[in-house]
Amino acid sequence: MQAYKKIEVIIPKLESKRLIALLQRNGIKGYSYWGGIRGSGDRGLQDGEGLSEAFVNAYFVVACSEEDFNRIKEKLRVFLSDAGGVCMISDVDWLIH
Amino acid sequence: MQAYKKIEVIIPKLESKRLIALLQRNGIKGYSYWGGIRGSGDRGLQDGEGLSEAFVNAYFVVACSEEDFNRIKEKLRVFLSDAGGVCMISDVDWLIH
Amino acid sequence: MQAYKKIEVIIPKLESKRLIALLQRNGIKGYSYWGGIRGSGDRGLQDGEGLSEAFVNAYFVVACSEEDFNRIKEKLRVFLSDAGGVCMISDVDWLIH
Amino acid sequence: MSLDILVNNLFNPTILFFFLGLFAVWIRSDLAIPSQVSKFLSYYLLFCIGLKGGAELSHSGLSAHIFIVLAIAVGMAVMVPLYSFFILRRRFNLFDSAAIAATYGSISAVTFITAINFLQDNAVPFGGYMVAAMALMEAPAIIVGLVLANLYKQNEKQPGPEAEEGPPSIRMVVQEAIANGSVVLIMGSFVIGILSSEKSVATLAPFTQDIFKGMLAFFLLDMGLLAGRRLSALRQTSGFAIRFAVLVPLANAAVVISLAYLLHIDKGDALLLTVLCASASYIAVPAAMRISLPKANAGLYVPMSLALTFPFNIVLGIPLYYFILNQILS
Amino acid sequence: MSLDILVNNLFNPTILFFFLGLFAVWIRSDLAIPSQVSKFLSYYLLFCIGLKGGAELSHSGLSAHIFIVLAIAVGMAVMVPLYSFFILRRRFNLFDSAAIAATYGSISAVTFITAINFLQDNAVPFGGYMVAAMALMEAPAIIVGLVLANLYKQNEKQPGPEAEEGPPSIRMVVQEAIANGSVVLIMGSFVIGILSSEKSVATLAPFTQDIFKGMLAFFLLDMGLLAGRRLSALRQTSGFAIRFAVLVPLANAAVVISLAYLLHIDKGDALLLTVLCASASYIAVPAAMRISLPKANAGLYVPMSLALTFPFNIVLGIPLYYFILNQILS
Amino acid sequence: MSLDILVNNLFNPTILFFFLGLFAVWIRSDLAIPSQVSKFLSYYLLFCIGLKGGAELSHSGLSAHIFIVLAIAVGMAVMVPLYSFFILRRRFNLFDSAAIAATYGSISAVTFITAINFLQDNAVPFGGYMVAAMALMEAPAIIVGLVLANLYKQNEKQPGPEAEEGPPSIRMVVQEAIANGSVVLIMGSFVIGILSSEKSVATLAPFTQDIFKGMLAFFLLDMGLLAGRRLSALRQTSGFAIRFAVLVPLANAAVVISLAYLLHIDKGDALLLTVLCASASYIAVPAAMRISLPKANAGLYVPMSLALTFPFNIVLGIPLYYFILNQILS
Ligand SMILES: Nc1ncnc2c1ncn2[C@@H]1O[C@H](COP(=O)(O)O)[C@@H](O)[C@H]1O
Ligand SMILES: Nc1ncnc2c1ncn2[C@@H]1O[C@H](COP(=O)(O)O)[C@@H](O)[C@H]1O
Ligand SMILES: Nc1ncnc2c1ncn2[C@@H]1O[C@H](COP(=O)(O)O)[C@@H](O)[C@H]1O
Ligand code: NA
Ligand code: NA
Ligand code: NA
Repeated sequence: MQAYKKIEVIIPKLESKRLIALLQRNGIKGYSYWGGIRGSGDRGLQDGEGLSEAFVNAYFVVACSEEDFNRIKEKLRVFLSDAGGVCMISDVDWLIH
Repeated sequence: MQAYKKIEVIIPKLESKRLIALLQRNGIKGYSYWGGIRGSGDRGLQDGEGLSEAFVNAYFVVACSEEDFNRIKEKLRVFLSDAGGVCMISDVDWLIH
Repeated sequence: MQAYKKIEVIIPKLESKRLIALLQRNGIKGYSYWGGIRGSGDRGLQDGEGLSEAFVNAYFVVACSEEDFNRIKEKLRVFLSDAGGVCMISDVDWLIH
Repeated sequence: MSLDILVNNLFNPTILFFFLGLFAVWIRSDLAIPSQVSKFLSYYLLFCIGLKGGAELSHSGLSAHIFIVLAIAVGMAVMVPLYSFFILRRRFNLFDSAAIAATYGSISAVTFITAINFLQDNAVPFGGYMVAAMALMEAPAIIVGLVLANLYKQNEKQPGPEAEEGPPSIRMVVQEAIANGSVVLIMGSFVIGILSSEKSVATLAPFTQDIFKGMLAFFLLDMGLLAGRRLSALRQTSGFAIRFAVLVPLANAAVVISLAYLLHIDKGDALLLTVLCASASYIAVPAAMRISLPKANAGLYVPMSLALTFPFNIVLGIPLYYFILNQILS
Repeated sequence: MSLDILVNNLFNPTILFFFLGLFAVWIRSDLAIPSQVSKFLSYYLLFCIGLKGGAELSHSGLSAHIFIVLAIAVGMAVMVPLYSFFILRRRFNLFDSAAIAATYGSISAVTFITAINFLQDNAVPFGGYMVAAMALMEAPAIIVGLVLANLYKQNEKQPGPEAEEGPPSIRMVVQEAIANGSVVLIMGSFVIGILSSEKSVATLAPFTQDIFKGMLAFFLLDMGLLAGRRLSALRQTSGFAIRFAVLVPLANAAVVISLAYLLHIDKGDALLLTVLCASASYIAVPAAMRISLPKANAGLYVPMSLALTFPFNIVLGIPLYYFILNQILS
Repeated sequence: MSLDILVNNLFNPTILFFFLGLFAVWIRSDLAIPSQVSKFLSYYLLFCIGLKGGAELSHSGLSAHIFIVLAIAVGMAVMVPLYSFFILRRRFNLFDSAAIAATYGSISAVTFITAINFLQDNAVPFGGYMVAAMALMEAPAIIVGLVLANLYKQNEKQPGPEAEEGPPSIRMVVQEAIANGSVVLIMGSFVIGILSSEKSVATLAPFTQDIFKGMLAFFLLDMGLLAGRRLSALRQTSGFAIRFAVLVPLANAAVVISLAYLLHIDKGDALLLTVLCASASYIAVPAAMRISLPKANAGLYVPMSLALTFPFNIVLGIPLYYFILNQILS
């Protein structure tokens, strides 16, 4: 097992493309995400309703080395301050196979 | 970055409304959740099948201060002992933006 | 509250049945999972498209005792080396109810 | 003639698609109607049946006869869970008994729709107001079940000062049952059917009538898949549960058929009323029970109604009830 | 005669299903059309309307008249957000003003489709090219809104060297608005309608025409549910927003009706053009604004267009505009 | 006359909707048919085709001719992956070769359905039993592919005592392929079509026939979107893969057309058989390969079949094969 940083990001679903581009530009090759996230935060209620995906979030999980994390940390911050949302960092062990 | 508690709750989807009400009553403004969770636990298999949502769970993620957590901890416990489900607590860092 | 290991596994959705069977064979009774996970890793992009579920992942969350984890650790490794995917381990507190 | 009805019903493509669903589960096929589509199909059926019922009622008008039928409907919805509860208590715990009682007191909209399809195939007329009977029967059994569970409940740990985190009140559960999507949709469509002009309802017919049978066949395929998946849960069940799932519907049907005979109810209406009382809920009631009686075993009452009573009714029950009604009502 | 049109429209089942949706929300029913089905229904409607419009255009051919109508359409799509912006700035902040302006400059496809349904019910002909008018009106208002927001924006923290993480460029947003699914589908179907032989389009009619009204009724039920859920967000809103949501569409309608009178536009086309200008977007524009003006309050501009302007138009606006057009155009 | 067929096929709205899907991807539109709807559409098509095939077979009865066609079908499903494998091994690794071989030995139900639509447009009759031919061809190629991969596999690390965590057995994979949802649904509907009375199948016609073409057009739009999204994956691919994706289907078609000529197979049946052999799977086989040969590159075999062979067949292949068959069969 190996120590990794786990980054969890919750952002408006419509911003997903831009976040993926950000990750790719910065050499992060492994990530997962899914849509249909409802919730509430500073920008009000996201109830998942409507035809436009304007009120629904996406959830991203990225496991990466501490190094990778330090490289993108600042860029993530800039991105989030524009797009809104939440970013949580924690430590995980990666089961190598 | 700032230290937060991350609360993860898995409950029957039909109980979501009640959990959200509990959070709101207790001044927790930030939370996320999504449905379509299948799984197994003390109350048997939840296979996600059927028209009634009786066999499917929801997943809640709440990042909050330790203080907030301590305030709702006991209420969560009462709620869960009635509704069933699982609650996991861990430490995360919040990337402030 | 009680200390638990939280196991998170991201694998091709089509492998879900086999992972559930593995968990059950090894006496793990509590687990949750959901589909619709897109992402990228060593085996390329999983864009969630298509009628066959060949390009979509599933997300598993298992909270178990350290003991349980040690028992299945090696088996998980063998499974993942065949099926592909990611496994993250972390510590959580379980809110007992 | 009896056998004729049965065989015709069996070789009806809609019923055959139900069996295809069962078969697919049996051979472990991954055939599965996506959940959102399945919900849409069920809404579609309610939409059509409600609209048609309303349009027909606005055509035929009200009569004393209608109120008799509605009274029987509500009466049965109260009586069935009561007597079921006391039968069930001999074998099951309080929570399971109350939940199963509510399940069998309430109704299955899909069984009702299948019976309507059966009547149409056999060119038997029926009253549009039967839709209202169906809607009226949805909730009472839930109330009875919950009241029984609360009356007999003892030694339950009382919620302390955190009462608002505790279980929801009966009032809340009943209110949710009454406002449940299926009831609102069928009753709403029913009222719209009454309010709309005949001409405008007619312009909807290609959607509500022409493709109806195909949508029903597709939906019954899905029900077959669901029932098949729930069947395995019955293996651990006592023979008592299985007998209950067949005999209680038959008993309920016998009561309604007798009443129909005594009160000269029309053949079509009588069949639908019989089917409503003989059917058991597997959508609205489980959703209500999951919240209000979480300690009841959903792995018991859902398979009983969905994997036993439902197929029994659509395959054997409907033609059987019809055969009898046909004999005794001139 | 005026009242007739209004009452007929009100007791149209499609409109009644919209009210059923509102009602279901009001009684807190859990009735909800699954999101994927709702997307399919909206795509279905665009598919049919586009195809039909194309087929009709290939039938009737082009004319100078068509270009006048298209010019009015685009002109209004640019003017409406401009003047709306300056009205809105008196009460709202920059971002909300720009977003609401874009919302009201753009159009609502569902309102348009409901108007087409209205014309068909009243046997009034209209030109297939109106579909193109609709598609042309989707994007300009977004551009105007964003340009206004950028012109007046001050004191905004400039993105530093990490510019690529910053907000997306106007160009990107506009490009996405033009390529948005609804526009591509209706324009694509329109072109396919033009290219296909009359015979082959006719073989699609059971899908595109016969069941159309039923699908629309179902979809309006969903719109009622959506509008109902958004209504509550209006409680915190100022009366100014509410007045804006009714009066600006009326003003826009008045402008178009005058132009129609002056330029002798046919009754059917004039109604559709009026409805386009009087309607406000709640699908494409919110999606664009959510990304490009994230600081604008989506809890304000979406409820305004969806929960006020949309019902106003389909219930009162369409019959009203038609009544007036009917009087002034011979 | 050849060109006529081609042009008619090209300007068929169903085919045009496929191009609309490609176009939407090209301009980066967010147009996307929701996944559950797309699954429903594919099930709907199988449901209709199966039912129709069964009803027709129960009409026409069995004949020796039928068994010849079925034998060719199964024979080709075994031979194609065999010879493809050895061609592929010259350029690709073991796993990719086996997966591509299985892909091309198996069939594409959507291509088959598009060919049926083509025959109906041209009023050419065909046998209902062709549905059975299709179902029979689904699995053999998967077996052949997996057997080849296992025969030639060397140096593979043998799973130790934890064997049950290792890769699934061939038997399991094949069993899953046979019980896969599409096969079960089309064969089930086929059998139901045989068992049901002509009258009762006829009552389903508004659903299974009238709206069929519209649903197909919608589904081909989705296929266009899918194919378009997969197209980009081909940029990194060798020219060898691209040539394979066009030439092998042509070779397979040539073989079947020759057999049809020698054995006097009817025009309609011959076209369908040709299309089956010339088509490649992109639903069932990828699902099987993803599990049983996870080391094969799904980014290679899916785009080859979906983004090259599929469009080639529906746009050029079908009219071409038909033109030739039309010339050589009286
Ligand atoms: N404290 C939190 N815990 C969990 N999720 C949150 C929290 N705050 C915000 N979110 C999620 O992030 C989304 C965007 O947050 P915001 O930009 O603050 O509105 C919300 O809609 C929630 O889904
Ligand atoms: N140990 C566990 N790890 C992960 N999920 C669990 C665990 N136990 C229960 N769950 C989830 O919580 C739901 C409710 O649990 P229960 O009330 O124990 O049946 C289950 O259906 C699972 O989805
Ligand atoms: N570093 C990572 N962080 C998060 N998810 C990952 C990571 N690596 C892989 N994944 C997920 O695991 C799936 C399978 O990974 P792989 O077998 O490496 O292609 C990917 O499609 C992603 O969804
Ligand atoms: Na009943
Ligand atoms: Na407008
Ligand atoms: Na083939």
